[in-house]
Amino acid sequence: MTKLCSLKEAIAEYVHDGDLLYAAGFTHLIPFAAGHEIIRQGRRNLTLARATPDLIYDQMVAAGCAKKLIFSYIGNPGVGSLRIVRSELEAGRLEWEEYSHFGMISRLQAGAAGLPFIPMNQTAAPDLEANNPNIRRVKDPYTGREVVTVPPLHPDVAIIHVQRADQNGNSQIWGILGEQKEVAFAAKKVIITAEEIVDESVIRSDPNRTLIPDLIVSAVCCVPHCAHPSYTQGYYDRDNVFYLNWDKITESPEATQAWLQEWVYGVKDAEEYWQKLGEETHERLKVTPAFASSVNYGKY
Amino acid sequence: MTKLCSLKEAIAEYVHDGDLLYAAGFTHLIPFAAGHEIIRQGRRNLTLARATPDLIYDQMVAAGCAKKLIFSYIGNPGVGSLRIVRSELEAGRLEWEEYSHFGMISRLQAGAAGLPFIPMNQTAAPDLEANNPNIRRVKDPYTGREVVTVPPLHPDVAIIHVQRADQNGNSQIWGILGEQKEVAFAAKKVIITAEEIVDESVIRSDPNRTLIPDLIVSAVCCVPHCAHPSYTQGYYDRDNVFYLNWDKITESPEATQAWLQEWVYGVKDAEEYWQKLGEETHERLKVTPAFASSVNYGKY
Amino acid sequence: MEAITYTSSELMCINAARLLRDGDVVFVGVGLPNLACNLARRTHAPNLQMIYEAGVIGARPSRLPLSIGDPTLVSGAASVCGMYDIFSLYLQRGNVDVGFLGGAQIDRFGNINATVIGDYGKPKVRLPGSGGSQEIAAWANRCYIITPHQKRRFPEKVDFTTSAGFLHGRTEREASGVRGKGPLVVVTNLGLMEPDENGELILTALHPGCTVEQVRENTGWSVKTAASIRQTEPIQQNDLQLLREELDPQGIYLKGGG
Amino acid sequence: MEAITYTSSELMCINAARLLRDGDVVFVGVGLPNLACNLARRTHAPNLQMIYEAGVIGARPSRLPLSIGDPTLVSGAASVCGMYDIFSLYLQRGNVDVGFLGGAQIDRFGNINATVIGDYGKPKVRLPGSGGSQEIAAWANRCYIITPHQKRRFPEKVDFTTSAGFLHGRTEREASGVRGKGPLVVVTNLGLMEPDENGELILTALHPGCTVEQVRENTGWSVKTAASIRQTEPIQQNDLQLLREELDPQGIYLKGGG
Repeated sequence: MTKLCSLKEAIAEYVHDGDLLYAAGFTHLIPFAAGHEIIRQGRRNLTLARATPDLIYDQMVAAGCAKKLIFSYIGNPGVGSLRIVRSELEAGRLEWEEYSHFGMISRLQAGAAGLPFIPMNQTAAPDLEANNPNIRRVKDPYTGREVVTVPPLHPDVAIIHVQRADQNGNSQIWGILGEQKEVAFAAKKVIITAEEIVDESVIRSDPNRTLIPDLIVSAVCCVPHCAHPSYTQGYYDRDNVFYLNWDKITESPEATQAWLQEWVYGVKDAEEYWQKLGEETHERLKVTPAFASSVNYGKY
Repeated sequence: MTKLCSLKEAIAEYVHDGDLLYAAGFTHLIPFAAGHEIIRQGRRNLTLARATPDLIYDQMVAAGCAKKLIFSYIGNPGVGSLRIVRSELEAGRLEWEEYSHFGMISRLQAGAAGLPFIPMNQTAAPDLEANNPNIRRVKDPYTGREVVTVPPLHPDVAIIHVQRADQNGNSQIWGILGEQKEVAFAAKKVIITAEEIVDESVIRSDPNRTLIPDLIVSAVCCVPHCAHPSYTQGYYDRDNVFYLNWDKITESPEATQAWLQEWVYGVKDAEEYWQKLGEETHERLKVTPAFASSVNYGKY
Repeated sequence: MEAITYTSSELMCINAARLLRDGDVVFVGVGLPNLACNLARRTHAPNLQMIYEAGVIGARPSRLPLSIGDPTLVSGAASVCGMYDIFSLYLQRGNVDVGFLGGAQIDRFGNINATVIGDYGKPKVRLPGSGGSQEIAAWANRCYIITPHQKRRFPEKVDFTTSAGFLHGRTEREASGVRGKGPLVVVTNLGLMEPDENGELILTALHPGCTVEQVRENTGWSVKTAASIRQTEPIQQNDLQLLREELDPQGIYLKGGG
Repeated sequence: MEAITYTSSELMCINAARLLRDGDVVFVGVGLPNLACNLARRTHAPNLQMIYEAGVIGARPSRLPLSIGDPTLVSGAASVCGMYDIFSLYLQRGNVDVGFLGGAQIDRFGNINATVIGDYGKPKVRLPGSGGSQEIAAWANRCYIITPHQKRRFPEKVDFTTSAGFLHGRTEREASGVRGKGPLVVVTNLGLMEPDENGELILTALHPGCTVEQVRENTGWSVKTAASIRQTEPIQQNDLQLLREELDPQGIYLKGGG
């Protein structure tokens, strides 16, 4: 049963105002094109969850899509602070819920595993726990010592970018895996954006590489270059220049809105956005191929 | 730092009388050659842990290596019962500790994750919990409902067979993964047996395929066909004929001991054992190659 | 036309296959359940998703697997994951529609014993144990049991509850809060038993030529019968052909009276 | 011979590299820690194992990663796993020897604030937050901090404890039962500070040309000094060469006064 549809259709059908959204990807495979489509479709009051909000949520917050942020590190990775998110938080205009990376990922692991909570060992750092009622304690029934707990996170919808998927949604990822698997299984609905849609025989020739199975996928969209300015291992490089530029752009609200006008509202889809980046950028982000050694599964 | 050594050396150095041993592998990649070497070296009073003891532990119990068994399913997979283990248990000559598969694997997951326990949802089946004091309960701090818990399992030594490893112990596995990763991280010492020792460039060309990193590995042994009569995906098939024969052999203690004499004590190592199996068996277990589709990581 | 003949195993296998719906995610065991699933996938349920406790998802076995960890389950599968993931991300999370169960004893309320006959500490007969069944019985949305109809297999009460049916009654299972609906059908060589409103297994259907008396004689409790007992659909030649010629050509699982 | 000149960043980076032992498993951050680790691996610690919170083990970056999730960390790495695994199987399990930490504030007992300046609910300055540091500070066997020596960075008490140092004293950390030994060295542009028996950071070494007065002026509490203050080894030309020509040719992290 094919689940192929356009990203526009997938967002229209599965992302609603007020939803808890998790656009997955730790630095790698961040589905920027999906964030831009959500901005174009004018979604509001979203709760945006990501370990690292990154530029994708800075842009969605700037566009007024967000009511609340759930995160564990708000920065422009390797550059500095996320100016929009930071100023909205400091101004008290954006609600937030905060964890350490491990606390955030443990919430996803609990959600994916169908557990009511996950224990974590103590860290002796008291302040986050004191400020977040979701972080609790339970006594280990074997040693009697207390462990810290977090509850499951079940996003209404997860958006996950992958290198390749078949039309049913069996998806393969390589390179940094971040929290992709946990988010997919924790979420109520999963939208897959893929660099390539391949025949199922490609996927089934290497089942150990399949991180996300079709049975939890709602929609599959073919979106080449979906991750720019983030990257897709083996397909194109991270656009560090853009990450540095964003820091300048967001120094002024006007420049930020102008950027959104030109690069999000001003283009119709990911393809037009990519073409607009131009030859020189395409060249700069090109990757020299380096292939994995062969693996023999055998015919049985 | 190479950790290459012979299987004989690895067993002599890392497996001691009284140890809690976990020879990993769910049907796939069961390190029979290591079990045979342990028998040849006459280890005693071992606590043998495996979700599925399989023939490897039936043989080790028959050889008098074991004091206790920790398991979740004792059968000859697809054939019937494990006659030796079963009769020893019925005769009260072998201690045991029992879980469901999920309980057993959860103990390994807790051990691997460095947690004092792992919660599981209730199953409403009361009897195993009533008979195993390691299975306890704790109240979920969010809903107030009870969840079932198991403590971590930390084997003194884990033996893990893999398709390929580099000399430092970075190991890659494909096909059924069973509990390999969890056992490796849960154990205090890890012995890797590999079908092939490859240059690290082979491993590093596909880091997502590496299930076990060198930093938790104590010894690396090159042992082709280590898994027979179990199998190694892509290298040789499962010897179902032997699994059926074992059911006959173990009908009599004499035949069982005779088999041990001929096939374990009577051979010096895995290579001699494999040669003794003969051409016809080698032919029967041959596998037609079927390769995974290529994956591009890119040069960065 | 001459009468179609078949073994009890073939009869149970085909009737089990009929319980599967297209698109079902099935936690498959070896033996008859594996055959039933493959038969369903080749006939009325082409989108059936077969997953195995070994950590295989969307398997398409090209040969009959002797063991539940056969390499043929992996070659051509959609995905492979570790055992912790298959039991947590799939089963515990609620992604499994159907589980197949079996055991040495199934009692009046569908509770299953696969652990011991006699006392647990000093077993008369030591059975294999739970494996995956304790969790499958609790968390799969629907469970089916395939077993020959014999008195010793259907005692009033199991010696050991390896997997929960309806415990002492439906309300008790419901109170436990487990997500699955429990054993919905027991397929035997005589007919089908299903839980009534109290969770007690009652005779609801007979296979062609089988009688209520046969069922009574071979059940360890005074089995109730449904107000109207259905007759199962006659066995079709094409199903037998698929089983015999493609799925179990050597008759490893189908020859036996099961 | 002419005097060797270097930036404070180069000075801190080289001194941080000296803290690493061959074979150490290091949880690496971007920036100076990444440079320090790569410098150590190219010099006295060829078997240094660099692992990254993104889930990369045994990375061998061939270029300077701007972000902690750069693709160059993956290409040629020994292994890649998910974030839940890197924090549980590696860090929580006790497989990490060294963690590098940084923050806007480090206090007298080595506690770190990377979360907020002012009140948490109404922050004057909202900082990035913990990321991986809360767990690294607790569970890595040894922790090192690299930071320029400035009064505002070294307050008597942090506004918010993002990561535990020695809390209000060594006994309090030990009582908490966390496995790691806590921050063992703070590397600044003036020298090194190390915890005394009470877990209070005291001046134990000065870089060539730096004085106790400079340290006093730039520390937010009346900093104690060790009985005998060591002088750090002079910077070697070959280390500078490696840093400038191979590890950070554009001087992205090294040009700055840090």
